[in-house]
Amino acid sequence: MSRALILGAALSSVVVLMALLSFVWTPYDHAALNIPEKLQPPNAQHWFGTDHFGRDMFSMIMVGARTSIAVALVAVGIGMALGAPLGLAAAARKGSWLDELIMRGNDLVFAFPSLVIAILITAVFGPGAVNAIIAIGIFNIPVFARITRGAALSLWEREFILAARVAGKGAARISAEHILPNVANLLIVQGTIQFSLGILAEAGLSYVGLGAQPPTPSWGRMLADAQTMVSFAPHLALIPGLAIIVTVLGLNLLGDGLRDWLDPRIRVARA
Amino acid sequence: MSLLEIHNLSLSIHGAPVLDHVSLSIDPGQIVAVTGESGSGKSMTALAVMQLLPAGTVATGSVRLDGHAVLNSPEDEMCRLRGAAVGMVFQEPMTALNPVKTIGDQVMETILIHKAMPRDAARTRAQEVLTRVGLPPDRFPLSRYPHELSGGQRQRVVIAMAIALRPRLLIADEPTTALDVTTQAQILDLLKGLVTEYGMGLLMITHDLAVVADMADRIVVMQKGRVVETGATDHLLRHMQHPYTRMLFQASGHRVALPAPPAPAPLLEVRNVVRDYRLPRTRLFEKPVHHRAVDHVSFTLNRSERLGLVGESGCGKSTLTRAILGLEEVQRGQILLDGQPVFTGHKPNLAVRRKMQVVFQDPFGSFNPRHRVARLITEPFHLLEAPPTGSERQHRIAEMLTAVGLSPDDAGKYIHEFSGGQRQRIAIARALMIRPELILFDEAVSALDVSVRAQILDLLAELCAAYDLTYLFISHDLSVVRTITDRVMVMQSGKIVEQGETERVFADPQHPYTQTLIQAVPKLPEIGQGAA
Amino acid sequence: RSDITIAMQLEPPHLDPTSAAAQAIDSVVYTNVFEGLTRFMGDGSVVPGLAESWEISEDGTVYTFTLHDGVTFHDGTTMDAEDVKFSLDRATAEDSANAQKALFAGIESVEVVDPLTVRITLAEPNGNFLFNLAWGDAVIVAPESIEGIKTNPVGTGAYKFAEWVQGDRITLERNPDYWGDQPALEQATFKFISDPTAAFAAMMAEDVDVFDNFPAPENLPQFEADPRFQVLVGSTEGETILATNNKKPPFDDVRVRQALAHAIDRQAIIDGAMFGYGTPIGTHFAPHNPAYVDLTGLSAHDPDKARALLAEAGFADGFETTLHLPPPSYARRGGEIVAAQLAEVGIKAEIINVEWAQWLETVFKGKNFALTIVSHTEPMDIGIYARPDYYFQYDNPDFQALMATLNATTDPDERTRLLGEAQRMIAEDYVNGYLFQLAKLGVAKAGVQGLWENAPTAAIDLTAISWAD
Amino acid sequence: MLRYALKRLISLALSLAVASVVIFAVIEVAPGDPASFMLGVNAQPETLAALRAELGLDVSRPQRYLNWVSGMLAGDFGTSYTYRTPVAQMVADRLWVSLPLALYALTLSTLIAFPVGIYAAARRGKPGDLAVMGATQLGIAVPNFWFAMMLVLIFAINLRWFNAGGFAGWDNGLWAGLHSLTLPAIALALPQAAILARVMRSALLDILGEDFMRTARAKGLSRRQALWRHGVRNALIPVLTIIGLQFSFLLAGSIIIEQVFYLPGLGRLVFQAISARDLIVVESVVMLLVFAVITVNFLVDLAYAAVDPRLRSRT
Ligand SMILES: Nc1ncnc2c1ncn2[C@@H]1O[C@H](COP(=O)(O)OP(=O)(O)OP(=O)(O)O)[C@@H](O)[C@H]1O
Ligand SMILES: Nc1ncnc2c1ncn2[C@@H]1O[C@H](COP(=O)(O)OP(=O)(O)OP(=O)(O)O)[C@@H](O)[C@H]1O
Ligand SMILES: [Mg+2]
Ligand SMILES: [Mg+2]
Ligand code: NI
Repeated sequence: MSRALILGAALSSVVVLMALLSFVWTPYDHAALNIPEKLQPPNAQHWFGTDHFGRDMFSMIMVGARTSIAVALVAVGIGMALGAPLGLAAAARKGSWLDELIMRGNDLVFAFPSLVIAILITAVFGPGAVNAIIAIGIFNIPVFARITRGAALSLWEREFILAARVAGKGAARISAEHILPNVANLLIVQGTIQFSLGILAEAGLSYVGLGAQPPTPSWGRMLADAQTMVSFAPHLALIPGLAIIVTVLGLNLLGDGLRDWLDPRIRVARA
Repeated sequence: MSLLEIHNLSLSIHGAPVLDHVSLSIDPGQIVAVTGESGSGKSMTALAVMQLLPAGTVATGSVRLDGHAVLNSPEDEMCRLRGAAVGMVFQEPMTALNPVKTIGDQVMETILIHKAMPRDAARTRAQEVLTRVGLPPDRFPLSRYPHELSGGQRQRVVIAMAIALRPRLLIADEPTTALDVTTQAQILDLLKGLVTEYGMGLLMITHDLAVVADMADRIVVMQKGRVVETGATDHLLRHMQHPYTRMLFQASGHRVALPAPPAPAPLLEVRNVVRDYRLPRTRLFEKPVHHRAVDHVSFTLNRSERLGLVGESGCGKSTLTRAILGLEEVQRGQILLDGQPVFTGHKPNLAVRRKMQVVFQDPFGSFNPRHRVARLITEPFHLLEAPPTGSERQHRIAEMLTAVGLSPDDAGKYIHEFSGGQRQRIAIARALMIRPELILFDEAVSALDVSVRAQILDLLAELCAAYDLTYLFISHDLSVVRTITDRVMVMQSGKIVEQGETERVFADPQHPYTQTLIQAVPKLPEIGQGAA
Repeated sequence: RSDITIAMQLEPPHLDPTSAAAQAIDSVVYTNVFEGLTRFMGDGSVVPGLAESWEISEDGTVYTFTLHDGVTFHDGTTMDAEDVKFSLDRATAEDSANAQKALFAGIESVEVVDPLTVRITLAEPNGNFLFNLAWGDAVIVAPESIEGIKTNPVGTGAYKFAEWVQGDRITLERNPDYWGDQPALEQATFKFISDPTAAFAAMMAEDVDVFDNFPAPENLPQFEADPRFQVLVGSTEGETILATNNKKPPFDDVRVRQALAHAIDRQAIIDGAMFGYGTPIGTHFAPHNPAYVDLTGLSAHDPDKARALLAEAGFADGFETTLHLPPPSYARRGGEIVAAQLAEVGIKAEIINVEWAQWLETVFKGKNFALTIVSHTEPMDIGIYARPDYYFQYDNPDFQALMATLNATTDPDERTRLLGEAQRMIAEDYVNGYLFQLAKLGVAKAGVQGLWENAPTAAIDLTAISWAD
Repeated sequence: MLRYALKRLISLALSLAVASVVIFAVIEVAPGDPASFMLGVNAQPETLAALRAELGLDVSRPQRYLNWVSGMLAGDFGTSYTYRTPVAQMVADRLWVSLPLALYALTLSTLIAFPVGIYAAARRGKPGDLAVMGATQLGIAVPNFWFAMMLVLIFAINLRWFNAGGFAGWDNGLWAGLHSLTLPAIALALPQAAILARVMRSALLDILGEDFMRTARAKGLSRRQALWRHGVRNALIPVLTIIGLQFSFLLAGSIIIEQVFYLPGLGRLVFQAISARDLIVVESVVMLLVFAVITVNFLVDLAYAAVDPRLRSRT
């Protein structure tokens, strides 16, 4: 196991544990306003200080982790659940109209500037965590479809697939029995990377006010709220920023580490 | 003084010993062949001379090249030697050339990097050497890209690069393994010619003993990182001392005894089969162009008969296999097994598929790495209406593993725990699992070492006796086909050009193509110790 | 220096003040490019503009205006009574695109007496008429240049339109042929910076000289502490309210509305959302207006009372509702605080952030809302409570009658009394939650003089601005 | 080659057609009537109807779609609801900010990423490589808007080396224009450079394992010569893909950065137009961005052919 894997796993699990812990315990009520105590720098009572409404930043970061993780995880889940079968189907029917349809559909989604569309979707259907998930999820579908298809195509050339065909198995069965387990590693690794991209995307959407809505804390929105106050209360921007960086860094290291650990040969697209 | 003098060279990579006190020498104008099994350290010896060893290598001993001590030379000194004093040709011509540079640039680079002559002169020299290797500039301009050449032609470019500055020593690491027999013969001729013409020393690495015997002045036999025997070719062939050398030579000319074929009773009938591949259109609205991979092929395979199919790479052998298996539909003709078509109404006929199994070439790629042996070899049960379960199933697995020379305990292992030869045994066990009436072997022994190959051929012969096998054995290796089949067909560009009793075809080829093919095969001299 | 760069939050969609509600248009062109018969001054008073003087008939229905002589439009054509008639007729026409048609509702006819005299006849007396004519929507435009007014405004003002780089800035240049006194500045650039962070950064980096209405109150202490800058805190006409849908249960019950009012802690909202800038209000009326009555005591922060009122109304366990918040930070931040305060008395308000367009569609037009926070920035707009179809749907015949009386009254003292009564009536009915009067927060370089401190209307009066030496 | 280009061109046109339908459909369901937004809270119904007719909002949806598409084909993107100027004109103006910004950022990111990636690949496993890889991991993890905020805080507010935002305009000279685009370009470029450097490095490492690199060494090229002469150009193929993707990202994804630096670019235009329900502008700009992305991908495909002769001759 590489250092990257250990460091990545450590950072990611700290964030995940924090998010889980927030369900049962936070130092303060993350939503409780205490305006007289606003804008305190980090101190013994408030480890990460307080925000402009006097809320405890540490509690908000903990609960915010929950939001980030939930949004990114579900979005990646959607992408994988829809993308992988599409990729498998396209590979199984390589060159057919189905393949063509799926790939062109992919190209089309790729051709949309993702952020603009995410903004459009949330602007049209209203801001909120669910729409953010959908907006991020849609752009995950082609990523998984493409990577699954690519890996599956090379697997279909392998002789063990030919052997399975000789054993009379159909495309669906072969895809499930032989292809899927062999692309699983790849999907896990790509999933980790997409997860981290999802966290960034959620932060971006929340930052422009289209992600999770108040009073649900969200790192991106904390940054947006902090914007005008960085010059006199820098902790408001530094802390959520670092939370995002640590999480994304942890997940990326985890993904890279997993890739090297699971199979040094697989290649992951990062775009 | 020798041109190359390797003395007591030992190597370890990340602590693992690879070479153990290797010594050998080459004189100008001499061809020294290094042979031995895969992994015996042949390539590492060559790379040590070039000082292109992988990272983490520790070398002791001495390597003197043309008077220079190579082992401790600084890198820039080596850069001056490489290409100028010593040239090298690698095994794989398809990947040895940079795909994005023209062949002219790549040949000229050798010259220019050593500042041996100005650009114009370098261009002329590049044209000269390319002409010398049989790629005259009027037919193969310098502006060609590697992908515009065939494998043999690319190998010539690689050779041209290596000899552009007339190095005193040429190292060729398996230069013909990736080529088919006819091309191989041409390249070997070219190398021999260059040696006499330029007075170069040639260090030739090959595992093909016939090639060795045919070309080398001296032979070096390696095993597990050590030189086990060395000597002048004639002498060594006649007085082999080391048991390993003997085993190696015997395995190369390995012959098996097949049971006599029974009276002809047709099992597989292939009638006028045509298989076209649609090529990508070159222009938008033109008619699609087709490539005919199998061209009106007809033959009959009798029950309990062992039929061979030979032909060079790309002539359509695998395509025919897939058609017989009913994996792909053919454009014309009929394939009948036991009188029933393998393909009905655009769908493979599973009732017929049940009677056939196949063994593929690649022992590494034919198994799903994520399944255990038991699951792997029982996969064909899927074809049966009532596959055996429980103890019946366990019993079949144990029986088959034993039959191919493995232990029933191996059923619980994963495929990566087996060697190449063992994997091929597992592949055969899988093919035999449902007791098919016909087995197709597509290059089933081509990827194996000679000694392992001999074992597998023995196994096949045993199985023929025990299970009364009928098979179609596909190979580009004529010597293998000669020993393992009763009848043989010769295929060229999708057509069967000749077929008949194996011995008759080999002894008295009728078709010119068959004749070239057989002539091109390097022959191992009869050593006289008698084949097993 | 004789030029200035003034930043404002919103970019005008176009430059015709007579066919859109966007205040940003007025900010750029009001009194600078276009002038009306009357005009506002920085203190909110109405003074003569293009009209030199006027006479009002005994019964208060006929106004006769005498225009300044020698006034020309920027294209060289003269401004005369025909132009006034054209402008007012255009505003009152059937298919008029004027956003404030109500201002002109009482006009029966506009007659040209002679080139410098216009007579306007009203259907009934209107004590507000001169005030109405001072609005940006009532400026005088020329028929010759009306076609291109949206992108190339041609007015009579001291400044001519020079350039518009959309998304970035508009430049005005001094009009050498101006009929009045020549202003100090030769050129003025309006830059559009909507993002509060960017606003702060631009000010700090001295990219701009003046920020008309600085969007981030939290940054003001920094400007105050910095000798390079001056901060101008004034008042606006913006009553910020927690608007309540009076027709939507349970808000149709006055006890529930009263509970809302007592649940809210105004000072916390002013401190938390506006960083202390803003004046608490207890009714829908601007505190700087002489007729203002302080009624904040009617809705003092008292959560226990709020809970008791809710229990009385049958919501002992509280209830769930929604809170629509338009983009400005007074609404977004204030909304978060209001939601938290309501939660304390058991009302769970789900926050729904909306863009202005959506707010207009769902809240204002669709009346499909429960609670929203918005600032009513029109001057003297208590009249909206007399419109039962107005979005908060307050339907009180007594109030409507009161307003009718007010409109017909011209006596100032009587008007003050009636206005006080009106204020009390809507406060006691707890029509909306009255939060605070929006402050006007101007930031400028230390040397800039003559900026309006208050905002009786959206305007940046360039003619008054100059640099100290 | 020609066939290849033609085929890509056809699929390009098809993608655009589908994209236009999708965009139109998504925007049509957006709540909020542009006309009532423009007229504000006190608008009279008849005024509203007049304006709706003027804006062409009174016809059926399919008709509106056809009007829009046929207009675009003729180069007429319609007239902005709010600004009342031709959308084409507005977009063209904004493009003069967004396009140079994207190019500037792309150039920066390439200029940073190439040497860094090559340096790291050449020193694989050594401290230099590890340091670079650590830094790029960090670079990827940093949200660019946060980075932008920090840049403004440090370089514009504290050090006052750059303007905090706004665009000086090209009229004031190339230098003034570039100067005002520098901070935004850095904010956009650094995270992208981190990705690109990693791609460059891994592509090079893949190439280093290729047989032809060994052949080159056997000719007498030093490690460095082999890397430059034979490695870099081959590594360009995967790198080009990423550059293509990044360009689209930079062009479209600078919305937030343009917002932070209040640049009058396309991104801000979309944002403003969305909040003002200026549907025609939103539709046209998004369509334009999609067009840009698709075109860039097309160009990248053609660039492959320039780099890789194998594609060139695939007739
Ligand atoms: N890069 C490497 N790292 C570690 N071990 C290596 C490396 N390359 C080769 N070896 C080991 O060195 C030994 C000798 O390898 P070498 O390539 O010289 O064999 P060979 O005789 O050329 O075999 P073949 O006929 O398959 O080419 C083998 O055991 C191999 O596993
Ligand atoms: N799917 C395919 N599409 C197009 N052409 C194909 C396809 N598969 C094979 N071919 C072509 O058909 C011809 C015959 O191929 P095939 O694989 O049968 O050759 P082979 O005799 O088995 O060669 P080898 O000895 O290399 O395995 C080749 O020219 C090949 O390029
Ligand atoms: Mg070797
Ligand atoms: Mg084959
Ligand atoms: Ni002897």
